[in-house]
Amino acid sequence: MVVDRLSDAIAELVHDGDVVALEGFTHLIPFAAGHELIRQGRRDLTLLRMTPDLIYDQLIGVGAVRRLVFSWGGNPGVGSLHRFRDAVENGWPEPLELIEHTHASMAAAYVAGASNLPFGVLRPTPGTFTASYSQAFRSVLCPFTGSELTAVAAHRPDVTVIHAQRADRTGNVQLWGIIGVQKEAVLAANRALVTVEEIVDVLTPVAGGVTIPASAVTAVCAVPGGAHPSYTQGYSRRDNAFYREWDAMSRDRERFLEWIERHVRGTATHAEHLSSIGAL
Amino acid sequence: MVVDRLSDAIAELVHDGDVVALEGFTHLIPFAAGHELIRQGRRDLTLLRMTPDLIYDQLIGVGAVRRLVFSWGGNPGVGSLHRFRDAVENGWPEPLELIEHTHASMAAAYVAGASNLPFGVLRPTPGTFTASYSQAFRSVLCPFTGSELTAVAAHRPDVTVIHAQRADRTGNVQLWGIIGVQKEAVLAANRALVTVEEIVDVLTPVAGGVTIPASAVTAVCAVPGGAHPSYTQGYSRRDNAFYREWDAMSRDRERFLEWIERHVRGTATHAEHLSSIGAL
Amino acid sequence: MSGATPEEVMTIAAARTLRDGAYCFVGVGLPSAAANLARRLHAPRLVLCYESGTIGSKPDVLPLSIGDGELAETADAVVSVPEIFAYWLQAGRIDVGFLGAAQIDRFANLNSTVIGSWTSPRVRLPGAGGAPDIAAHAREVLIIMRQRREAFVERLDFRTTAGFLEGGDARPRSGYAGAGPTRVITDLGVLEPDPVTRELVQTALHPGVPIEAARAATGWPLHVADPVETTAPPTAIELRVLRELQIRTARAHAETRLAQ
Amino acid sequence: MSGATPEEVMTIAAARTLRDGAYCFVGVGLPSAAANLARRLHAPRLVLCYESGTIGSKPDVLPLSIGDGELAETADAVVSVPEIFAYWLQAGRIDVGFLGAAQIDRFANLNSTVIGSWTSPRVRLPGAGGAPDIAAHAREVLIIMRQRREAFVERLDFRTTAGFLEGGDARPRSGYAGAGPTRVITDLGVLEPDPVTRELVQTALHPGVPIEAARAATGWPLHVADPVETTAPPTAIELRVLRELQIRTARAHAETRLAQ
Repeated sequence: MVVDRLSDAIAELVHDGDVVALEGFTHLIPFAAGHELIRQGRRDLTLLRMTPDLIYDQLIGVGAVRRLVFSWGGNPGVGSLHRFRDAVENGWPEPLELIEHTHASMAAAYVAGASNLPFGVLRPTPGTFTASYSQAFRSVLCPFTGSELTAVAAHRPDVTVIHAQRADRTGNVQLWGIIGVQKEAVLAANRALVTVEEIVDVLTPVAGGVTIPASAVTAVCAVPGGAHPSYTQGYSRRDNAFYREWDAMSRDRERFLEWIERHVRGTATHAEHLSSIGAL
Repeated sequence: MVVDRLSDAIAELVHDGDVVALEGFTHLIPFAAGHELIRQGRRDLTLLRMTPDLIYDQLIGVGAVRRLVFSWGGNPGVGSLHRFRDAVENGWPEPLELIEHTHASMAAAYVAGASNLPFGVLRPTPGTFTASYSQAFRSVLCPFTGSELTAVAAHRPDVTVIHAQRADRTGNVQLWGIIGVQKEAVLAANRALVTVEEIVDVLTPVAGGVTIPASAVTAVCAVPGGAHPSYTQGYSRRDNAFYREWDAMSRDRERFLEWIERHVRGTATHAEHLSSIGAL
Repeated sequence: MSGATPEEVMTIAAARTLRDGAYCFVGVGLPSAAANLARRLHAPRLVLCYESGTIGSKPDVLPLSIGDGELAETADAVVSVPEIFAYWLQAGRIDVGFLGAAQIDRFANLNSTVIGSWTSPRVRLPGAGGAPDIAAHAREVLIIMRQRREAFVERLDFRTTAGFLEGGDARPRSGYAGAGPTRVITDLGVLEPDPVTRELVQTALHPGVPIEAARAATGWPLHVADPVETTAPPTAIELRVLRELQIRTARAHAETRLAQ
Repeated sequence: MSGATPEEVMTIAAARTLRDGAYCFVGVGLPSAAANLARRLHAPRLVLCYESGTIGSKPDVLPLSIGDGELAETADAVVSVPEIFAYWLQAGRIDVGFLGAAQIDRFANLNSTVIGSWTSPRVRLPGAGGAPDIAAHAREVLIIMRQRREAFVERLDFRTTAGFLEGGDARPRSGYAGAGPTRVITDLGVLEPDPVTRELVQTALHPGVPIEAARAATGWPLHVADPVETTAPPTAIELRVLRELQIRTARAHAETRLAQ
């Protein structure tokens, strides 16, 4: 279903206390939707993501997140996520509970969720943290060979949010380029919100394209530039400067909060946000 | 690696007694490679396939097959596979051992094999043959929820053979249209042979296309029309008439053997075969 | 409607049961004909999913097989076979699974594997295909079969696919998520499961079919609803659209060439 | 070669270890720089695989992240993240896994999770990423890290990723398929595991680096090969190609815009 306003879609689909996956792998990160979560003051969220980056740093920094389920949290090519570190190291603004995965186990957990299975199976990595961390990893025996494998509990988010290139008016979604784990994250979720660069009459086939049929998508919303400072292949380039500047901006709590007040809470829409940070 | 002659590739890669998957889902069925197995007199094969059709009927009818692992064996839209039935019902020319799957369990078994896991997991179908058929299906408990799932042993064929649209000179393979389970069947195998319509300098991207990188492919061989009477999207149409005529041709043992003698054993190459049946 | 064959009546009755917008997992043959007919009548937005991985296929003619090229070319999405079974069917995203079979019992369990014993079969059938998984995971299951004594049997030779198992609450107790068969459409009429016992009851007969014909074509003592309904006869439009579809199909698949 | 920085020497030494035609699973940063350098020197057919699902990427500049668009646009194939990990890495199709880390111990086990304790960390690091899986399943593992006392530690604060575990045959006994780390390339030289004990031994030093510097930069009593080799100095071509790559990279990523 096509929804006109992102704020309506977030209000309808994401509730305090939900388990939410805003997925994206450098490409197609749903920043606009994350900002709207901040504007609407969502709290107590459990966030899932393979590669939490700046938008998760922002959500953590405003205290919206109770628990993070993840495999790698950093500012790619730049360094640390300072709000994430401040929450984990100093409990500011609130303690952050962590569930650690590896990339392979996160992917397998989404695949299991998308397949309506309670667990996924991996070859084990004995002698590492995965071997004694029963919250995320448990042992399972192959009933044919007797060999020991690692099971990972399925991810079943209440809501998955992704950004994609485009959708048609019935809600079929099309993405291409680096596709990451987004399809699995959408199919694993109870509800799915997709922001897109544009809504078109007909989705012409694209090489490397993935179509997510409308029935798997609860709401589609046109948010041009909705991945900024991440990028949307065929529509926008990655704003590498923003990622670098975030490092300085996010080191200091006050400066971070001022940035959020001015550029997120102080803007009503993503277009206003982009304009306020000079990205339009 | 590009190999000039299909006969060389088959001689090198497929041995008596091997477990062989010639996969294809109506589309892209590797008939030429199957015929070459008959010409070279391979015996004692274990054949895997979700949807065994005419080429498996032929291989069974010449006595090349000891065991068939499958989920649906028929002449699509026409009726029975008479050679398959004759082998199962009357043991002619030899008894045929069957391992029965469902489509979902065959697919999961290939995925497990491609993932280097000893088993795949499915939601159970209690009260059906799958519940008491431990050769293919066993029970496994979710270590998180305690719920009972069905495990299926991974397929790890010695050789997988598929037909695809094209390859480049380094052996990267590209297919599109209905892609079936071919990528998984290739990745699950120890060796893989791919016949293609043509070998090109550069594989230009195609919407809906799947690329199988060269390292997963042992040998690539150009065999134009190598899927006939199946089809190759973008290159040839399905020869529906052949499928219908096969019904009559294969009912009678003598007539079947004459057809094999004349059109398969009596031809040295696939091009000769196509010409002999009037398909060129 | 005059002159409709029993097969046409069956196909039209089956088509009518499909609601617009539903995701329908269809096998080739009778289910595919009925689903494609529905798409041309009251259910233009019916989403046809085939085992070959096509979602939202809109073929102009009936496919000969589940892997016909037109199914891919007209689809909203084409996915791999592992994906259609894991991410779509098993995930519970299919509203209606549409099946045929060689044998059915009173609890709508199905056999498509073998006539006679599995170890020494009288007739070897094609096998399970996707039927056990479709019947398990689709929200509901429609079955379309010709009603014959050798097909509607007291006891299946092989239980390929679960209907209501031993009846009553056996199916939900076994952990099946989908509701199971809601309707069996035959060339004589319609059978539906009793809400409590889950035994199939003949709830409708096609126009002109006497109840004795249905009883004679059923291998167990058939329960009949009282009153038993009469299927609305095919309308002129239904019949015309079905026949046009079949003529187009025959023409498209007719290219003939001697292979011998 | 004159004027090569230790970092340049390290990157060039790492690049040299990659054989042409290998499938190399690379993380961003030092591994990616070395692998892309190798591709421009002796290994034009090196197949670079990134965690984002790109196979055979041929970027013109170094990616800032594993998901840069150029990695997809220049790839032989782009697959989903579940697929790159299950069908490629776990399936044993990767020849060389190329890793960095914050801490390494004498058996080449790695920590990229936390400095201090996990429950009350002094420095929270990014976490495992794909490292445990890469180290488990790649046929061999190369590690590239700056050699410092706080990084080459007596005892890891957290064992994110397995090298040779407790040494000796502990790794194969645990069922790992891949051979494990074969080489640790640092800014001071190269360490390799002893064939029996699997403890890392300093087998080479870069030109001009005294063995005392390596000992001082290592938090355990360092074994040194006798004789210890000296890395061949960077050639003029190696250095020129690396610097051109870095200049091109800096220029490509330089578009700057004030966000505040």
